[in-house]
Amino acid sequence: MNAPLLKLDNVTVQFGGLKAVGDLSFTIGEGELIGLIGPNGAGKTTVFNLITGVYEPTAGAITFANKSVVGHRPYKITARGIARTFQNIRLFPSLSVFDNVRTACNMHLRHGISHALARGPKFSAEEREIEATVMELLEIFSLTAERDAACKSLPYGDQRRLEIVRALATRPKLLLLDEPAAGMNPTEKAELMKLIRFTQEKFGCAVLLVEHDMKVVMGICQRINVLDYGRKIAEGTPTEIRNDPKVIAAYLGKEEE
Amino acid sequence: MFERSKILLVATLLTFAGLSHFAGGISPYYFDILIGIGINIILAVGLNLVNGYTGQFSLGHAGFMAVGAYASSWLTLKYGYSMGSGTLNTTTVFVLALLGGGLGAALAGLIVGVPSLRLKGDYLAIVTLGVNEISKGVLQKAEPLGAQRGLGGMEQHTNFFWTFAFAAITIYVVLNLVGSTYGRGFLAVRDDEIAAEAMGINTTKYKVLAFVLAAFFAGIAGGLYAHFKQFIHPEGFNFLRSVDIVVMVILGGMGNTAGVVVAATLLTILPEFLRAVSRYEWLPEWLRHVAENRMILYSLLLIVLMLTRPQGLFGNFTGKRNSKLQ
Amino acid sequence: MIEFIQQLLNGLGQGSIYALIALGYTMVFGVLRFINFAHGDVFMLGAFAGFYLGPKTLRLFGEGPSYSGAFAALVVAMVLCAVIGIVIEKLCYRPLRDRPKLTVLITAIGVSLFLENAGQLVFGANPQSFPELIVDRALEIPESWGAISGLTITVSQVLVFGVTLLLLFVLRYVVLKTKMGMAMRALSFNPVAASLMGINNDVVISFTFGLGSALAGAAGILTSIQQPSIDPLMGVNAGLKAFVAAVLGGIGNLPGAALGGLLIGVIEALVVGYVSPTYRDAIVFGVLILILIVKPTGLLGVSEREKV
Amino acid sequence: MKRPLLLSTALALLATAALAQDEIKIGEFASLTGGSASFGQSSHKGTALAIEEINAAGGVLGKKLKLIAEDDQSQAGQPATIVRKLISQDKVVAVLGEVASSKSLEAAPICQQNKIPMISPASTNPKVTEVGDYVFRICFIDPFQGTVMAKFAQSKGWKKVAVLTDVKQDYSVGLAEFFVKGFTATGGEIVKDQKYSTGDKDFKAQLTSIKAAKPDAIFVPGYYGEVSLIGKQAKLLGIKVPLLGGDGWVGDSLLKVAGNSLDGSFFSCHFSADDKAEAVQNFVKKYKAKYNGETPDDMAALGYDSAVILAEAIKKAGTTDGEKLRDALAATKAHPGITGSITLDEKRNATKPAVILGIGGGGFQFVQTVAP
Repeated sequence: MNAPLLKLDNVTVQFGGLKAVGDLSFTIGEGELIGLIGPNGAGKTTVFNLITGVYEPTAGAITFANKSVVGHRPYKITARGIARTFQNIRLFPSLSVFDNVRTACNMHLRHGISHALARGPKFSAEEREIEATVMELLEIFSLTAERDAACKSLPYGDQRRLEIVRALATRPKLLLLDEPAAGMNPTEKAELMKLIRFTQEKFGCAVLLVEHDMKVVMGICQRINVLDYGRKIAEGTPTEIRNDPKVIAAYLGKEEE
Repeated sequence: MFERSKILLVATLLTFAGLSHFAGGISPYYFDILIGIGINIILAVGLNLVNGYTGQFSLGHAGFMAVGAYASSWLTLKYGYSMGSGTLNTTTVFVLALLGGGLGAALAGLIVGVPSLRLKGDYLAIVTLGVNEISKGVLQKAEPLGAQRGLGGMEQHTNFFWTFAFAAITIYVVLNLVGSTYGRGFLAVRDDEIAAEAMGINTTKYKVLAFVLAAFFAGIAGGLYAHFKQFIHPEGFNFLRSVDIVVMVILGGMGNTAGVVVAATLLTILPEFLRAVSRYEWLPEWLRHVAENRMILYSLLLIVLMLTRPQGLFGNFTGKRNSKLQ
Repeated sequence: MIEFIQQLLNGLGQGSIYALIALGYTMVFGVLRFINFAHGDVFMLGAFAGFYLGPKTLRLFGEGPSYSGAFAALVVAMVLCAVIGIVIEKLCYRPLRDRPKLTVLITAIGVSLFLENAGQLVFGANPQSFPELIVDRALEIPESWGAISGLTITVSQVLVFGVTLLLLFVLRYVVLKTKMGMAMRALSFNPVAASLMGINNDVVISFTFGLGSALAGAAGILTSIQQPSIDPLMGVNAGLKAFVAAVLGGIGNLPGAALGGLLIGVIEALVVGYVSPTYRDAIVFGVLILILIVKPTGLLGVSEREKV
Repeated sequence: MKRPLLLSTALALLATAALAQDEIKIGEFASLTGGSASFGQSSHKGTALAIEEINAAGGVLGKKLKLIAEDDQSQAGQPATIVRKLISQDKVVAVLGEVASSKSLEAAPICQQNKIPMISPASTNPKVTEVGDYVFRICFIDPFQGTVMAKFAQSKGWKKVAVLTDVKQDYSVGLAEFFVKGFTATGGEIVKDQKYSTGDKDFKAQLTSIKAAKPDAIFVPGYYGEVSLIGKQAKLLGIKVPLLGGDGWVGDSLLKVAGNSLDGSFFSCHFSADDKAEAVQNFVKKYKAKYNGETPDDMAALGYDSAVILAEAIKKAGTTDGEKLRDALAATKAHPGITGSITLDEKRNATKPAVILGIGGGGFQFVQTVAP
């Protein structure tokens, strides 16, 4: 096996006196679909924020494609090929569905401000190219009909899907999904699982999935990491995790300390 | 291949050039108001890029106007009259001086923007207000620029064409920028900085860019102002002037360029309109008296407007429009 | 050296005025997260309350200046300003509670311009002479105290400093020990949670405005005792400086506002005494910008981490 | 909104045009609201009183004068707009204003270009009348007043003087500059040079360092609003030497605020409301009657004089033609104004005596007149 795509090595982050994540290590290989689960407040979203540069780890190393991402601004990390969605949806509320996705194409622009102002043929060609890309993505996630709708007006499930589309528009090698199934009904969830697997295959990107719904996680993930109080308590295939007494204890609550 | 907005710009400029020939015929008073409208459009549309489209709150726009006014005046006073027999005519010197003033203001915007744009909301407002005060203080002390005595002696180069040509260019730049994929970054920064960063947008770069561009246009507006009024004074670029421009942006609807243009026009006319109202002898005494106290009326208008139409007279920008590519 | 100490004392006197006004800014920011730009003008109204009502309160306690009369004027101005503050909030800010901060800020600027211009119309634009509430004189410092005897300390300076300290202690008590104070703190911590806990946010916000405005009213009287020339625009500069003080100390933080006020007062006195008053405003704002850039939350403020 | 404005203004113009034959229009721009409103209102009141009196006495050239006063809100940019309006819309024959030099400097080029005479009642910056030959002033300029006080200080035998300047007022800076020049030229020493800004309330910092320098007197060429507080605080700080100042000291509230703290101080000015001269007392009486018992200050007296001088010049010229009016104004000689005998020199500045007043006993005492 090649060197892993993403590698967390003894990562710790401390907020004031609180250790939100402690000595966390795990890896994700190219094209893998990995789950990250744990009870509420276990530090899953914090892990996302560490990987994407929103927070900086107090100790430890995070490497992506053999290069450290620690200390880089989030936009630079995105440019290296990590994209994410947010637990509490963060679309651009005043922009249309189309523009939300289009904005994510921003970093791949070959032409800058001067072309935007001069509006020459190169500019028009590139804008058409972006339009085609965006429309293709919307098509895959069947959001074409909503292209001009205000993103706020979309149903909840569609907003989650739109966030995934937007993240994919940055052409990531690794996609971080933060509770994509939250608020979805069983049918939508089933569809989402299909979509995630499809995404992984079609775009060839690895996926790190934080999700509360065990059916979703167990159903699609190749391997699962379990966090509790910021520490990793288990790692393994869905079957292994399902039978791990530590995981069960963490989820059901320990009898007595 | 001709882009629609480009054709429109050229057509507008040509129309202004044509109209400019008739501008001499109108009353100097109306001409003064007209130039005031043009200058305020440049200021407000520029500031709208920062306060409206990028969601940052600058409260010191008059400071950049001052930089442009003083820089361009210094340039024309120093080089304008020695060019008589030289290769450049006075109009060229004037336009170069305007651009120089704009660049000076842009530089000031860069120096102020880089450190202070890390701050958000109210903090940014107070820092920009502070910079406004500091620049005023420095000008009051700057002997070569007349210090607290003010700077005069500039010739009246500002005319209808140059004022409205620059207004048209400002509108063209702002609209074309925010309409492009590149410029959607400004809106993304306004809507959600963290999400914007996660989409690979360098939020700092966009904020500074918006700030520098707005400062540039404020500098141009300052130069036009200085070469119209022919006398400038540090007090003319105070906090109240900055508030005026912010009010135009808010009244027009943040991030709504057309609305801001209308608001800038209305707010420039309003005081002169009230001046006229206070003279009508057939109006009831109390009404004329109210019109005389324009500042009280202005402040009340501001409060009532915010209470009843906080989105501005013409509403905010919403995502429904402009989502198609040109 | 004596001169330096004298400058420090002068700065502290002016600084306590800034501190009192800054507290109002900071309290309102604490509960509503917005800058009440009209606060400096409430300070001006406090001074004019003293101008019109001071002679009347003096008469209650006999002829001529008296401390009890001055104290009565102080209380009257504080109550009046509290009412004005509450009314302003009710009429102008409450309907905008859920609107963007910017809308409220512009409204506040509107209120400020209104009070200033209406003040010019009603009170007249010319500076007015503030009635003599107490007899101000320099305190005699015995020669035997050595070098310190060269200092000049006036009755009004002592009074201003003393009353400011007293008000700070009262405020501290109100915020830390009373139910209302607890509600204020809860509200500033998390408005939604506070209202879920049965706190009536409207009442608390009204109370906060009242309290802050009362302090501004007190500052109006105190400053006029020291400098008995008042005019409708006196709140502009004082308000701006106090606001800078609040941000400097960490806006939303009460001890920070007091500290910021005193610091601004001292910095001003030193700049004026040793550099040049031309640079006073520039240096005050320069210090502010520097602090904000190095520590954006101000001297005593605590940063709020945005939830992602 | 724009069209109705144009339309209604045009209508209003038509309506007034009918009356235009029997009146002469005079424009005035002043800061009636905003930061400098206290000066603007005073000069406007003086001007309005003068126009009223002239009309009561039958007007000029058989016509009534009509004063069109516009408020510039103390804002830069406004004077130019207003003066353009006065000249092009109202067709005024002359313009009166402003107190602040920075406002006059904005209006002057426009009056000059339109060949409409402009008289500033109180702008002391030398540059104002340098704009062109249509721009006049009826107050003495900074060099004169500064020099007068320097001479006065010398005659009192003071050797060491401290200076406290208002840096926001070019008036104050100008006076200080010429005072220092005059005083040091003849062997005097400036022991401390301190500054403050208009609107300041606390001067203890400056006064503390002035006190440390032990001067014989302190020159404070500011406006009365601040000077009254400076006097009060100087006394509190134990400064016993006299304060010296200029015409900016004159104001209704100077002694009300300062109490007896300025006793023993001196200042130069244009006029004194306590002057026993009949013309002055008449003016004071009429002013008080018209404005609720308010005592006129320098600005009011200068505003009054500016209007009277203009009316006299129109009479002399026998026409309202700009060029002839300018010549008549330029020929003003020994005009017996409220602020003294006024002669306009070839630079269109007023040559007139300054009055030095002393403070004591709750009022001003006449000390001496210094002829130019």
